[in-house]
Amino acid sequence: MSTLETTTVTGEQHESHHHGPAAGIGRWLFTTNHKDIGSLYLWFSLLMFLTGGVMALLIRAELFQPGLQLVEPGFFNQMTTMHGLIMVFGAVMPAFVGLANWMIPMMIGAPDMALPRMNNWSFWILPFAFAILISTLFMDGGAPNFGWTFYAPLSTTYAPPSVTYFIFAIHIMGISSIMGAINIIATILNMRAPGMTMMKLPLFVWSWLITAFLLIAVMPVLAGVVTMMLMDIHFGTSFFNAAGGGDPVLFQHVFWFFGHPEVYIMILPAFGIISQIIPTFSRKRLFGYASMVYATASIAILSFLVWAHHMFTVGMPLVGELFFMFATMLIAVPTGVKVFNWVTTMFRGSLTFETPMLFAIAFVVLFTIGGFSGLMLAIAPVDFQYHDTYFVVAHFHYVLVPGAIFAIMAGTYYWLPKWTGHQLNECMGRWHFWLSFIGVNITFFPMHFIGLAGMPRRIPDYALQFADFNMVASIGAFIFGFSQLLFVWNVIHNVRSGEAAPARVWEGAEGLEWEVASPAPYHTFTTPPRVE
Amino acid sequence: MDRIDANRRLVKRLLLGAVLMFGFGFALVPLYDVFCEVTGLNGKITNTGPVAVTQADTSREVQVRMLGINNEGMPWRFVPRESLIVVNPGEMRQTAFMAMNPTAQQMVAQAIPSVSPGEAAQYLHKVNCFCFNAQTLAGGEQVEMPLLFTIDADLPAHIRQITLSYTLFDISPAATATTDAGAQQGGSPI
Amino acid sequence: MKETLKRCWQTVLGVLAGFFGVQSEARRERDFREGRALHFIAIGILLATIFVLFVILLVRWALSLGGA
Amino acid sequence: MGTIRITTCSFMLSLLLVGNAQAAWTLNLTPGVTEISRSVYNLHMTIFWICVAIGVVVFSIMFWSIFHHRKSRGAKAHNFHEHTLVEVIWTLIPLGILVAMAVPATATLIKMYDPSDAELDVQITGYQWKWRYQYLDQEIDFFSNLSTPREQISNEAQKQAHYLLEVDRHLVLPTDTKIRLLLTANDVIHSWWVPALAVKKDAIPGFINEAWTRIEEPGIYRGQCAELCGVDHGFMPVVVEAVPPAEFEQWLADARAQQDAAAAAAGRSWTLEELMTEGEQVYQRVCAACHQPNGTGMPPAFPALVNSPVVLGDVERHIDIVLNGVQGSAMQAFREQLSAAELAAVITYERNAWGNNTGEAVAPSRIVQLLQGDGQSEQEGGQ
Repeated sequence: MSTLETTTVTGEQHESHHHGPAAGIGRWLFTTNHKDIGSLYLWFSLLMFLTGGVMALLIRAELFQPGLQLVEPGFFNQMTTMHGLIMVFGAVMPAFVGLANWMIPMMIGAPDMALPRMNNWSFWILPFAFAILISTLFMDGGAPNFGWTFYAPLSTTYAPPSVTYFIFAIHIMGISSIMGAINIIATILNMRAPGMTMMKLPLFVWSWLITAFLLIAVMPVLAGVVTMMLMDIHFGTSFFNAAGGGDPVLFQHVFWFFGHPEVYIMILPAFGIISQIIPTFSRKRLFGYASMVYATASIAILSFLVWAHHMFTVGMPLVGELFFMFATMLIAVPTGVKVFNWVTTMFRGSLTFETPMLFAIAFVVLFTIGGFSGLMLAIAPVDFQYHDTYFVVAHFHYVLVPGAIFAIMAGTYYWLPKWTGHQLNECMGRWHFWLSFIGVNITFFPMHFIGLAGMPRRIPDYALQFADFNMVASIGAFIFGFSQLLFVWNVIHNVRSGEAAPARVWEGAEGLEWEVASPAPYHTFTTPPRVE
Repeated sequence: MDRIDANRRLVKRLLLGAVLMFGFGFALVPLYDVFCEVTGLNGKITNTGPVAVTQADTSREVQVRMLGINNEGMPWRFVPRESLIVVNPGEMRQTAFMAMNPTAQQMVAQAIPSVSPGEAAQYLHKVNCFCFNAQTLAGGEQVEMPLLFTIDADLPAHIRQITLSYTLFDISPAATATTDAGAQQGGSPI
Repeated sequence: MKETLKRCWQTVLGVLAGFFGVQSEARRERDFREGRALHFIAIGILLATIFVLFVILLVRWALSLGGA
Repeated sequence: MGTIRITTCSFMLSLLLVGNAQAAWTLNLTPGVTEISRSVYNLHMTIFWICVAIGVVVFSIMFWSIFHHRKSRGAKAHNFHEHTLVEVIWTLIPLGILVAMAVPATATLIKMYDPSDAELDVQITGYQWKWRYQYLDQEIDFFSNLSTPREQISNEAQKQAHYLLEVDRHLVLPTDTKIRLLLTANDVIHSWWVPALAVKKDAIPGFINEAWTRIEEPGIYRGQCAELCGVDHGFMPVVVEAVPPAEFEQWLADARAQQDAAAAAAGRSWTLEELMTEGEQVYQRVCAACHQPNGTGMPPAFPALVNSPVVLGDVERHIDIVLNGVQGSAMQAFREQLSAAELAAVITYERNAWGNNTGEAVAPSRIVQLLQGDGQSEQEGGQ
């Protein structure tokens, strides 16, 4: 990025850094600067987003019409699996970590992350993890083909040989996430500027603090479950193998014990970003900040109690079904109504609609739709009809694409002028927004219908009554997919040129990050600011 | 510097937390068994071995459906002697499964029991069962494998039908070896 | 002693407010001024356990009504 | 494309306006043909309308603010940012609605979990990639395979109405009878799903699950496997044919007669031509999907049968592979899936078709011997 200006701040320098970044590739390989690492994370995530997106388009192209046209069913399964894994672990999570790296130190008045060297490692092992994962596509027997939820025994006894590489890739991603989380917690707890009490933390920081604790709690469980798989496959244990007294359903329990909090890991930082953006463009403080913080924190604990609602059809006893149905319904409401807080923040504000705000509003509307279908899925007897159909696909894509991904894009547009020192090209931003918004809805809304009509997920070919909506969804996917090239163009263009941005890029923006110059100097807050 | 100490302490604690959670992932395995025992989650039978003789409750009848299932690649003929048994709770009942190895080779099999509804599992006592041990049959050999069970008189009144299934898995040393080799190559020799 | 009890009670109220998802600014300020994070986490886990027991009781009750 | 999108829009609109406007396309869940499926449908519609109502209120307020509180219209930001009472109220109302929802949901769930006093027990076993149905007290046992021709899937032929939702043998069930379904699987986890019955239950290897249904209307109801189970997960449909009880009795008798006839057929002697004719039919139905109609296969996954050392070599090894499959490969064990006569016919066909002119015929009686396990001495002699 074009943060080449040297800092004007005097005083003690952090680590071994001099006034500016090192030159050449070494700057990126050995950097311990939170802004550089943040950029690396964000570029990496963009690359993964495009890779996973190409896979999604391949899936949608195959599903454009009934019949097998482009790919074999076996390869189709590899695509759905890789698309899921790459988007979850390669696009969404690293993007949030990237935003955290860039913004958290600036928001709390810290000179850098608490553990800069670990920060470098936690990023640089990620490309290796994904190189391993993607290389499985070229292996004998193909890439993992058992879905991103990799249920045993399909992923153990019946897995392709590449499953071992998949397990190692998951291990490396897990280590990276845990290191990233530790770093973020240490930064937030130990590096705040004097006067920046916990009470004054911006909501993005709060949501990330809670997310980081969730990561530390569940990524090891994921590591545990893949380790058990590894032992079953290679060392003759029988954790999930019924023949040896194991239980394939146990796999699902352990997986979803990780998986449900993982859902929150992918959405809480999005809540944080939206809670920064909406007040800025409403020129009004966030409504119910205290409630937001409390609700977010309690999600962290309560999200461990509802995992089995992902597996209502495995044949749990009635007591279990009712427990998880009641618990899910009770927990859903207090968190779901946080949407009302955003709406109330906008109410009686003074609204303007720059690109970040457009994405934020779309987030509120479309995430709510995803929340509604989530509520429907919580009702166990009806879930028997929805489970593993396109209704579920529609649900979690509404939560993750116009949810997490839109929030990431909103955040990128919101902070991009701070990173590059250039004002956004609003016109192009709007084009990107409207094409994405229309594309996302054309893609995922019809999936509700085909799911209700009875189309199971993860199938490469379908019955004729699903044909029309699948065609619509595929068209939408291509609109959405190609409009992301606009995003790439917007970002690159903004890095290279644009009107000079002032320190406070947005009129209503508040917080320490808007006190430093745009672009943010390579080192910020080397002398801690004093907050109020 | 104070901050560095604080960081170090925090990192240690968080790493410890991560390691503990890794351990917890594995602890979920025995926890799950306990959980299943309490709730009958997966229909695993945990009550085995001798039981005190109790009075049969002749006022109630429970239908027990017996199923013999072969898992993939298991060529044995495996059928219950009686498909449907009517028992009184508390009554000790003897039945058997017939197994026959139609191949030329000696094979070893393990029968895995499962009960539905899962809730009934904790009321089903198996005093003696062929599933306690692996079964070895020479090529062409046929055996009758005994099963001695009783249903607890405390069985909730709403359970009137129980299904007890045995799935036979091939655990012959030769078979498991070829499975590995075959799975790695992923092709049929035909 | 009385002071500890009172603070404990306030922590419980704070956690309950979190579970419900609504808290006022004034109470939050008091929680953050007087409370300790560890206490909140401990009470949170405790109350989550109570929540689990409560839902289990709810299920039992529903089953007894439902006649199953 | 334009017309499609326009009709789509009008359909979405009509869904919102009329609720259950569904003519040519299915937009909504089926109400189904059982008491349970109707309560599930009602629950679904109730929760759907609750969501719509909440959505309308929230989004109206939001769009009203977006319109009226724009800076460009001169709106000044008010400075309120907290109102605990309002927050409590807007949390309590949805909570109350949801608790009200939980009551009928619980009642339906309890009904679903009561399979007692079933009059008919059917065991359903999931295989990669087909279903096996066993009527436990009627001694009927058969496999149900996808019957959509390969050419339709590869777009070489016009797709028929029930494309991918048709099977060679339906699961025939009587109406107005409580039927218990006992589900398990042979290899990986499958999930047996028929939307019209509102039954979806996982079939798990080594474990037994149960579900039940009482179908009220005769008809054919189609569903699919709902749990990713490998390559052909999308190609293992479920077809239930519900018939009145009297007709069901007749069907049972016919099915039993058919099974007996197959057993008798294995007992008599067959000529090479008979075996070849029967074998070709079986081959095209069962084997051609992988080994191709002309026996060329799709190496490396599906080897060619033309000039194959197995097919041209020792007959006992060939029989063994067809009967017991090849562990760890896509080659399944067909001993339970085909009758003795069919097995003999298809092996004979493979050994004599496409220029594999071994001239050998495999007698069905030989297969019967092997299936019943008294062919050891010969087999050992053959090895």
